[in-house]
Amino acid sequence: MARRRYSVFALAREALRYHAGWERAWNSPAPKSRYDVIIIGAGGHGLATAYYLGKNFGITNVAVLEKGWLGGGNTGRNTTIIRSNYLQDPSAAIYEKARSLYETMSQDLNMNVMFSPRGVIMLAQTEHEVRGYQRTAHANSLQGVQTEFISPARVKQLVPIMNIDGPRYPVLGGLWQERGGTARHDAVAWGYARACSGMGMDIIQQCEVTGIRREGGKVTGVTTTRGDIGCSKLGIVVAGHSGVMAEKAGFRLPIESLALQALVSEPIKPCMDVVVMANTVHGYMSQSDKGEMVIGGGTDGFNNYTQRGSFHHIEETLRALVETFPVISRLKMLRQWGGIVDMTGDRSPIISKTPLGGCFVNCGWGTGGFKAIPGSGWAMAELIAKGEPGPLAAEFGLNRFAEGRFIDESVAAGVAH
Amino acid sequence: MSDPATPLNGAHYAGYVTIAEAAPRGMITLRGDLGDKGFAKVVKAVTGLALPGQREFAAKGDFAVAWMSPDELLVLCTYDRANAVVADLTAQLGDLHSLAVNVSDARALIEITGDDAREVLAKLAPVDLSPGAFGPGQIRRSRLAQVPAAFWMTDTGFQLVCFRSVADYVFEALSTVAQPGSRVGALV
Amino acid sequence: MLILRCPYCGVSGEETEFHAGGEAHLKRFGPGSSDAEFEAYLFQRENPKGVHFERWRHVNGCGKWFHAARCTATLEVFGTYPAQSTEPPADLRKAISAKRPGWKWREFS
Amino acid sequence: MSRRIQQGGRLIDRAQRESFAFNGRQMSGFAGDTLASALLANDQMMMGRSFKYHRPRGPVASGAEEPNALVGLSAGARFEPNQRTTTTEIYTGLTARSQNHWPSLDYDIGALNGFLSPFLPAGFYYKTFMHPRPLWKALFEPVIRHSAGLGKAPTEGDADRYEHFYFFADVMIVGGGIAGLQAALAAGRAGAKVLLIEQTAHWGGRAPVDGVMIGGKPADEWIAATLDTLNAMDNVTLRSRTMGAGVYDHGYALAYERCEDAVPQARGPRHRLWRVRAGQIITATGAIERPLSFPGNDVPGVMLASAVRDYLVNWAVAVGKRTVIVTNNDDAYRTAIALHDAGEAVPVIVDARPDAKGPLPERARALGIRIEQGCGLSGVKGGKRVTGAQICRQSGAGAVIEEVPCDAIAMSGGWSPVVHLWSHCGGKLTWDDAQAHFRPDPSRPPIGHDGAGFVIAAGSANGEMLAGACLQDGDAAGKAAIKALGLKAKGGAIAQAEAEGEHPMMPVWLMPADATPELKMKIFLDYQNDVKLSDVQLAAREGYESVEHTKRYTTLGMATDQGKLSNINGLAALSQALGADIPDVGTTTFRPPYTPISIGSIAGEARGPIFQPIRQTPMHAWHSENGADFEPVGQWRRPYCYLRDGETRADAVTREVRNTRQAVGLLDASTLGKLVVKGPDAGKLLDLVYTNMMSTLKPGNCRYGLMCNDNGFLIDDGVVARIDDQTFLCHTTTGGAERIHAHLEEWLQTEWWDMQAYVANLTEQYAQIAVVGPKARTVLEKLGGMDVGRDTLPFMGWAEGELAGIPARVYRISFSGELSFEVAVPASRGQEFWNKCLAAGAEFGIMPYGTEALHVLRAEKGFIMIGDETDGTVIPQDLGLNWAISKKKDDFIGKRAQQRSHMTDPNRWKLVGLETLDGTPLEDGAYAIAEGTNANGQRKTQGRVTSTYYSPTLDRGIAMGLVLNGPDRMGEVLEFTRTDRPPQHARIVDAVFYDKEGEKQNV
Repeated sequence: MARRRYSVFALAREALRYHAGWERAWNSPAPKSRYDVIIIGAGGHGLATAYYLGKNFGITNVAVLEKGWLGGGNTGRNTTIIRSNYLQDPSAAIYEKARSLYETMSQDLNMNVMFSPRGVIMLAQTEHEVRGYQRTAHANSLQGVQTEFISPARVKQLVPIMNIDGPRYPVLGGLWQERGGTARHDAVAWGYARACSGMGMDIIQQCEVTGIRREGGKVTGVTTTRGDIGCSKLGIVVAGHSGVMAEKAGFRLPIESLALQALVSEPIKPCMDVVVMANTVHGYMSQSDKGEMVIGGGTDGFNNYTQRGSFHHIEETLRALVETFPVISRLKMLRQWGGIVDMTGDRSPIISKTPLGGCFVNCGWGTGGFKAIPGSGWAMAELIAKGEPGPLAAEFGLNRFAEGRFIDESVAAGVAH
Repeated sequence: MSDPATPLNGAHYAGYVTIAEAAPRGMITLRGDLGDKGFAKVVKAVTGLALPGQREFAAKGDFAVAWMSPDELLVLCTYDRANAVVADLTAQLGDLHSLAVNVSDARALIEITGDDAREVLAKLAPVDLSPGAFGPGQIRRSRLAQVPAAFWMTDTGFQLVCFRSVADYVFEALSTVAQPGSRVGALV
Repeated sequence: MLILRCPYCGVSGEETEFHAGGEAHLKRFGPGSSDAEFEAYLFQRENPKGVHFERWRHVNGCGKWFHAARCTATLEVFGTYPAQSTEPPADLRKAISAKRPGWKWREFS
Repeated sequence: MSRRIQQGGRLIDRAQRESFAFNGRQMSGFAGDTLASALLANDQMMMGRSFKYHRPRGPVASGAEEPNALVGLSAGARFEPNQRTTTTEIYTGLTARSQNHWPSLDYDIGALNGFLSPFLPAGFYYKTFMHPRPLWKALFEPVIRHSAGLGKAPTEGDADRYEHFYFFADVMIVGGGIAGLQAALAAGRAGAKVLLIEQTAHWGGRAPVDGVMIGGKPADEWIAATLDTLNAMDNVTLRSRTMGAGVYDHGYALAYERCEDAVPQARGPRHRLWRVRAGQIITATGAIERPLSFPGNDVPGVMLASAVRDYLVNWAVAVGKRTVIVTNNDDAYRTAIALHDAGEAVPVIVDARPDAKGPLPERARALGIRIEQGCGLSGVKGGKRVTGAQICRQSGAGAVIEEVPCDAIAMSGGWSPVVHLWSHCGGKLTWDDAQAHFRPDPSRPPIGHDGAGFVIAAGSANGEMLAGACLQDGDAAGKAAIKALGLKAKGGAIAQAEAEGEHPMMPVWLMPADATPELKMKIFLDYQNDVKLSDVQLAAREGYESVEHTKRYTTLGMATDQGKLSNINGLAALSQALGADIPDVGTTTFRPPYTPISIGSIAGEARGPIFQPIRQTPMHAWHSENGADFEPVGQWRRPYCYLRDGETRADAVTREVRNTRQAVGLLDASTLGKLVVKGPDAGKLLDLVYTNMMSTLKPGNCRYGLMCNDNGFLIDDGVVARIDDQTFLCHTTTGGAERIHAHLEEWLQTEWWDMQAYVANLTEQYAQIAVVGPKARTVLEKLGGMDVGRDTLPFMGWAEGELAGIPARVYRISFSGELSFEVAVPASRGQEFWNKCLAAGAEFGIMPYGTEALHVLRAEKGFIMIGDETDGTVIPQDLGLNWAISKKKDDFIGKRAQQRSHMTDPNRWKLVGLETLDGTPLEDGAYAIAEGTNANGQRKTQGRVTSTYYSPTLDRGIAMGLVLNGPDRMGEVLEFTRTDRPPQHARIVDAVFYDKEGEKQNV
């Protein structure tokens, strides 16, 4: 069951026989009648949860159910930014855990996910933002997150194409995380899927969960378009559709589903080496290895499951970026798309037990899900394995909303992209 | 009293249409129950104009009255009389629950004139400005580029009101899209 | 880019004239309510994939708040009505039932 | 060689020469040429290099679908990378450079990748470059990045401008071919408001090129006549050079008009982005021919048969001297016949079908053109240009039967309707077996705001491949749109079109059918991204079975043409590899835009000075003329300080603070929100929105109030003045004016709609000027007109009257701790009053101060600032503001929230003053360090700095902060973080640093 390793030597060997010898990256079995653990959702978070269940807790009798194709949700639709320069302790902890796991992910999974620690700058363009990011830098220094507040000159040096004395919002500095960056989003899902398969787990695509079976307040399994499947523990990891799945499980979540948009330009030769986020003007941009400028837009204000956002958000974002990076004005938008993100009451995620015994939920990552994938999976696996949250997940329980104990990142003048 | 300092100091731009600050005008926000007979009477008595219907703009002599919302009118009068008209309205409305305030200085009044005035406005406002869809006697509150604005038609084009603090922005935005060589020619 | 009709000024305007205000017909719980009631009021949301009742304000217009019944799966707008109402008008609910038989939304369905 | 021929060329004007430069070489063409046709006329076949292997590439198409022939246009502030030569109209002075090669187009080092291609299959990079770890960022990634990318990045801002245009139509028709024109006729006649757009500069689409006869006359005549008819209709708007870029929800569509691309020196906008709102949208966007998948199908000179025909008929350019045709359908014979009629050599037509005997093949035979049936190509001779075609049996493994010398190959794999716009907003497709393509499924259209479909496909975009049927279908579409709009369709004849019928095509997804693995590695599916048939098969083998997986794994269809040529062929290859039917494998999603559109056009007019509104107070001009160093506060610009010669910002702030404390200062406070609330229930409303009691406030008096949201957090504060029994004037923060106005309206309209209270925002009606300092009263008294004495106008009182002849309302309130008057005058008199204050105050040393001095002054007094002491997580209780929270009220917004366990937790951090031991200021945002670490290994904290300043008055650093049990720990010394330096020690003290008794503001 173990997968043959990927390496330059394997490539050379296969080149001599027209690459006829490559095996499947992941298996595609029919569902068994029951599993110890079922994870609903084969996106990055779901697959990572399964992976760490196996790797950290030796739980491998696991099925990951996916209604469409693995990695086909937000994992394949985001702008691939990875950073952990968050203000609040619980956020910084889980995002930094994720970031550090990204550092070695290619080697851990034996699949090159192209983690590129090229550095992330969050621009400060008002006095208020300067103070906000200085605060974050102080917090990060105590959280073990390597960040620094840098001068406009340093910003310009890192991003020569940036107009730092824009007439409207001159750049007053930036919060710089040198080990932040990007990764190849699809490869993250594929790598986890391949590794899970390697541990004997079943990844079952085209298998939609239509109901959640319960008995005496405990979960007993799921009904799916490919039949009933039993389980003793269930993890719901279906960003964008968390509310819908929660309803099937008989509880409600403090979540609304909104469309978030992104776009890429046509590919050009390298002109920007770092990731830039400009929150005052709501735009962020990086350049993919392929050469496309990858640009993130804003979320709509209304509930939406169509994966189509409203065009004026694209317009606002590009307006801001043309002002910040005048050279992109004559580039062309190649492709725009949308995804459905779930937003919680405090815009921070939920990794929590639920009113239903044996059922755990991981959702609410809003616009910040991709960067969290390994940390989220790590914490969710611990929650499922032990039945109680570990330190990474402790603060992200559902109970915080009743207690008024919020984890609010917006306070640092930052948006959680 | 000295001439009031207007937001744009009488700015004027001649593109393929003309953008210009209008002469100062008295403007009054009048809130109350538009369904109430007494309210209508007072408006008539003070302005000589009947209560406008939904999204209507009516003018007569020095006065104009515009329908802003189900419980709000914009009353226009000569600039110098605004406070007097407010006092008059307030007095006549008496106990009737209502609010009349002078907002003349809180607003900028801009004129867009020329054959292509419609299409210049249509470059910034998400409104159907074709002759069949919008005409004299109507007022439309909407978005002009990035700020709220309201406009109505005159014999020569449009008058537009926006907040005083963004007068420069609105004037510049209109002038930018009114530059020579920018004619669309699709709203005739 | 939605089109919505403001029931107050009669304008059918594009989305950018309006501001979305989230789920409609929430009952406010104040002092004296239980933690559960209060949490539900502030945070628990229907968030259905289907018929949704929501609040909008005609912010670049007459400034009035109103309610819309909209399908979150197709973005079809079934109708709009004044915000001064504690539940969707009967005729609108009937119209929705004709288009979405068996729709459910809180106690109104 | 390719060249211009003597006769023909329906789109060029031989009378008007245009000269341009390609890679520095001067060339010339005719008005009406595209850059591609002009280059071909100059025998410049090779126009670019491919993305991955840097293979030589020439144009394969003649329009928007072109993947290969991309160039960098113009230079400097007008440079544009990746522009298609096939859609670029030439003009004198145009300069173009080919891309993605070094050192030159002909000799490119990157072409080495080609030789390595066996080692670089799809996704090779996922399988290697993993060790040693640091090398990915240091070496592998930079190498990959530099060999990837296409055109160069622009190096300057954009010299051109752009604009938007809102347009409303009953019917928007995309595509000016005969179907679109006929649809416009039908809709126009019925009186609907019609917008018809065409992406090229010419109307009529393919019909004229295909030699279609309409109503017995050449198509061009019918097109001209139809345009006249449409132009005569007031209700119809025609727009060429305007592309339907995207279809969005509720009938919203983007039309991308290229106004000045052809004449870049003109004054107008370069592009105009139409934001169309249409009741019904008809997509008459035509169809795109598919390449055939045979070895060597990417060599320059291999072209779509329709493109070869276009270049010949439209631009009088013969792509080759000897053109071999390879096809699986009848349409390609039109190209053979057209070439033959133009006197060009067509050595052979290679038809994959066992027998070709439709009317078109028969005509070709009659003309004596050789036809090889049941055959295909197993190879193409030549590197940078076709030199020969190798014929084989289609059914076999590719053994070469014959090699035919030629310099061009025209291929046709059948046609695919352009379904992009139909699909953008959720329209579904259905597979047409006979024509082997996806076409719109009319039963599953995009759904509009009313739940009904709002897009109708017409003509070949709807799978109708013959001219006659296109006209019929266009008419039907126009009438269907009319019906959907509830209008009445009018009659009007539909012209009949004659064109030879076509016999069925034969789907050919692989040529030859049993091609060896070696051959498959020479068959290109996606030309720009160098995706080969073998790559798709590899993806399938490795389990990337979803079409989305294959696309992402191989990058098929992800190039700048977005798979217009490659999608169906790739999909077919995938379904063959999976042994599944094409419709079961499904298509990838079509995303806007149809072809790439300039980012500048999306940004529109909003750049430079009008990028965003800059809100200005009535004294804004004076500030900028008097040294104001502005800071953005929301959309406002406020003077941070007023710089004098040689002063630093810090110097200026110190001077302004000292002067205000010692003499008198002047502050432009106009940005503060001013909301009037009037009505019988005004007091009741304010009691609910403020935490403290406002209904008990006496007319003539002022009271400081706090506002929370229903989640309990502090959102705004300000002074409320009671004007009369029923009227209050509420001051908000600068950022609060609109927000709090909306907040009040929201509660009034949606929760307490039975309350009788009206709110109006008077913020901009007044200029508000604070006269602050020991000499403040003296200055006002000098202005004269009102008694501002301590007894007639006591602290926290207000009065109305005239100052210096200007109507004024004077509030005796202080945010600085000094004797202070805030004077509101009509905005139109603000500058006048400001000037009079300066004049009157001159002898007392009056000077203006900015926001930073304002902050320091308030901090010295321990006053909180929304946005500094609050950040959305702070409740009034944290700030020791319990005195401003009424205990008497059963309810106010936020009261219930503040009873939750975490809000009543005694261990919440509370506001205190902080005094560093060494006197230097604490750093902004510094945290107070506690012992030990938490479960996640993070250092524990026990507080943080919320405001920190150098106090000129006390000549030391002062700060406020939130500290665990702070108020009970007075005198304790805490450690605060410092950037790159050891922690700084500060003592917990009372937050009021100056004039604790508050005597000064009371004088």
